[in-house]
Amino acid sequence: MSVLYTPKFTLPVFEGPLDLLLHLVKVQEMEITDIEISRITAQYLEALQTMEALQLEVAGDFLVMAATLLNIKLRMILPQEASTEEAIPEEEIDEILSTQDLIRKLVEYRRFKELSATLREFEIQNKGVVYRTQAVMSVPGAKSEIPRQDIRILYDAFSKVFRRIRTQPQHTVQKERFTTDDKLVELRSRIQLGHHLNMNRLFERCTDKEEVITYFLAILELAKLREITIAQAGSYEEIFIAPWNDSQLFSSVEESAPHAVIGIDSIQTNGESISPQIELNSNLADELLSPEITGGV
Amino acid sequence: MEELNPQPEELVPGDSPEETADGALPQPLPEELEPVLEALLFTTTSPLSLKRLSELTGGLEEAEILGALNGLRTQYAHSQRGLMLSEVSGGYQLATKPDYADWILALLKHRRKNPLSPALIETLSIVAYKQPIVKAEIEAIRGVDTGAVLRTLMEAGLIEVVGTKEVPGRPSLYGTTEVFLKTFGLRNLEELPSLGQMKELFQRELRKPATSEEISDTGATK
Amino acid sequence: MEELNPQPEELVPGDSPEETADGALPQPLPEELEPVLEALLFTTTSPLSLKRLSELTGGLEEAEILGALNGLRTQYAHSQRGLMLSEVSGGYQLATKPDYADWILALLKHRRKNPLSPALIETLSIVAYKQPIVKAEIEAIRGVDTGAVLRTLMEAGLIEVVGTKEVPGRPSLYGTTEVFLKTFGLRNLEELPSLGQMKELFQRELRKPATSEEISDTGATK
Repeated sequence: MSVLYTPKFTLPVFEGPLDLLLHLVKVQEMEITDIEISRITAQYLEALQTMEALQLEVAGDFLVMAATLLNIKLRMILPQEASTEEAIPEEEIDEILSTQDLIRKLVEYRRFKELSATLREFEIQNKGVVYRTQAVMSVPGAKSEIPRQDIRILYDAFSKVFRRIRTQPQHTVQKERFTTDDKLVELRSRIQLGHHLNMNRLFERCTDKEEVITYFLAILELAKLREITIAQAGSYEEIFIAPWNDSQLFSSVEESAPHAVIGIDSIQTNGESISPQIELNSNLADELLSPEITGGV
Repeated sequence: MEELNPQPEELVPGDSPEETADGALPQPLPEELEPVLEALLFTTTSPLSLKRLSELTGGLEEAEILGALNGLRTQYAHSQRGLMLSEVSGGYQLATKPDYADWILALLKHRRKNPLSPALIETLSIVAYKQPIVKAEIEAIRGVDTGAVLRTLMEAGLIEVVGTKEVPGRPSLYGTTEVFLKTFGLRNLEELPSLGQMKELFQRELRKPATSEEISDTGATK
Repeated sequence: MEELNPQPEELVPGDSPEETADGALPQPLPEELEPVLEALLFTTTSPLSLKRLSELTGGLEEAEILGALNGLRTQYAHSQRGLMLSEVSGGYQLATKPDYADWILALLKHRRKNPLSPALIETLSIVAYKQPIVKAEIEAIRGVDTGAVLRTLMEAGLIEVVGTKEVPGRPSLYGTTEVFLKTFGLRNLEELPSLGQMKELFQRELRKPATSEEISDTGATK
């Protein structure tokens, strides 16, 4: 006879062996403080069999409890002297529950089941109670809930992203994506349309360092071919690319600050020596020319 | 989900002693006090204590604030209001009335709609009652492995690591959070049924043996 | 923060008595409509359109909802109220009255000093420098799923959808907003520190041993 009433869908789900034991105690109408170990053990084992028969997975914890119950039962049956503690190895004493330990555990566990039930009531009562978890952005008079931020935070973040892009190994695989020739054709057409290109903007739109370098090589190539001129008003100013001898660019740049004129004739690209006149601030050259590119200097 | 204002524990009301109002914050006029408090309790994402509300109103007397809060409570009691003044987690905050759960939960797609599972609520009650507590102690009480359950409770923000126990292995100590108090509508942990109340519950159970079966049914059926 | 994340595997399937089947949301009674709307407009993190409010009230007529919204507006007009019905970008939401901005700002000032987490800042910087940009591109750069972060940035008003990319799937293009500029004290996007200004960073890097390695890596790929 099963203590668990099939069919399956009414089978209580036990949270653990203690839960099952509590259930059995109640079903058997025992007092928790006066458990009949042999009866409860039999019921417990039967319950496990039922669970197995229903193909419910019986967790190890349930089996441990079964062993514990059998152990307690055994010690109760055995003559008193045989169950004295000398018979049990020291390290196992903690593991073996006495009837009293078991009762204590059951009482404690039942206490928390009761507290759970109270919490459950509270939970249901409060299920529709919602707190705002985000301040409204549209608080009139308080335009932004986010305090003023230092732009350097953003700049540092993007620098890190930029460095990470540069060092991502995938780019060695994708080295064919950008070619100097393509960039050269692109830049030439844009310059020929009479545009002044902002080099910084150009680089910012690049998806990675490789593209920056490709653009840079194309710019050097165009400079060498005397198709473009590059100018910057001073440190930290924008760098512009314009058609060769674009007077407008030069005058505007020269008005604001004298620019350095440096020759970069010793730079090697594509194995050729080039000696274009490039209008560059010397700091800028340091900035743009990585050791690899300036390797020959 | 990434949040703008994570870690409610950093926003525990009255917990920012170094941050007194810079400059003199004007005191609201008496007739302004209720609306100002309503606006503050609407905006905050974490309950505001009386002390904090006093700071935020240019140092008004707490008694005066309490009076205005009662005024607000009365306004909200009106049936045409969908909000209420909630006294929770050591402070005050506006919240929706429980009556409109159906519609609110339809809006909050990501919010958990079903009650916590028996395993979750059982573990939560142990943590609530015994905090700070380590995993092994919880498992000793429950008699089963509790790792996954603890992780779920952490993810739900209901419990958090509050320290480490100074024993070999330095296991984490768990405690309940502000979200826990809000979920169960508790002003503080003292509002949990005390041991005394628990005894009453036991006695009720002894008189009415069906009770605890009903309870396990709640968790188990459907 | 999300109060409770869904944890389906841990949860008992719907045993809440009032819960109706998905899609069959009950219509509030006429006298319930105002409080229900108030609770919804309180809870939402972004404005709710009339259409959405109709869906959320079991398909009530928009005219009926408009009537109730006017009722709410009248309630809020009362001087004892600190809230108002805000109509923004085609939807409704509760907001605090502008009259109480002083106190609200005092409250917000005391929030965490930097509510922008590293993930938010990083994503924001990518959007700022690479805009217009689609989610997939951001994720390619960051190497992680960025949906939640983008949503949070949108909710914070720092970014917005500025168009769609004409590729299969027509993904949204994101860009920064006025709020973004204000938050970072920029007059316009031209004021973002440019690559030219990254020079300092590069030079700082040159002094560190790890850097030359990074650079030669880069050189090798050319």
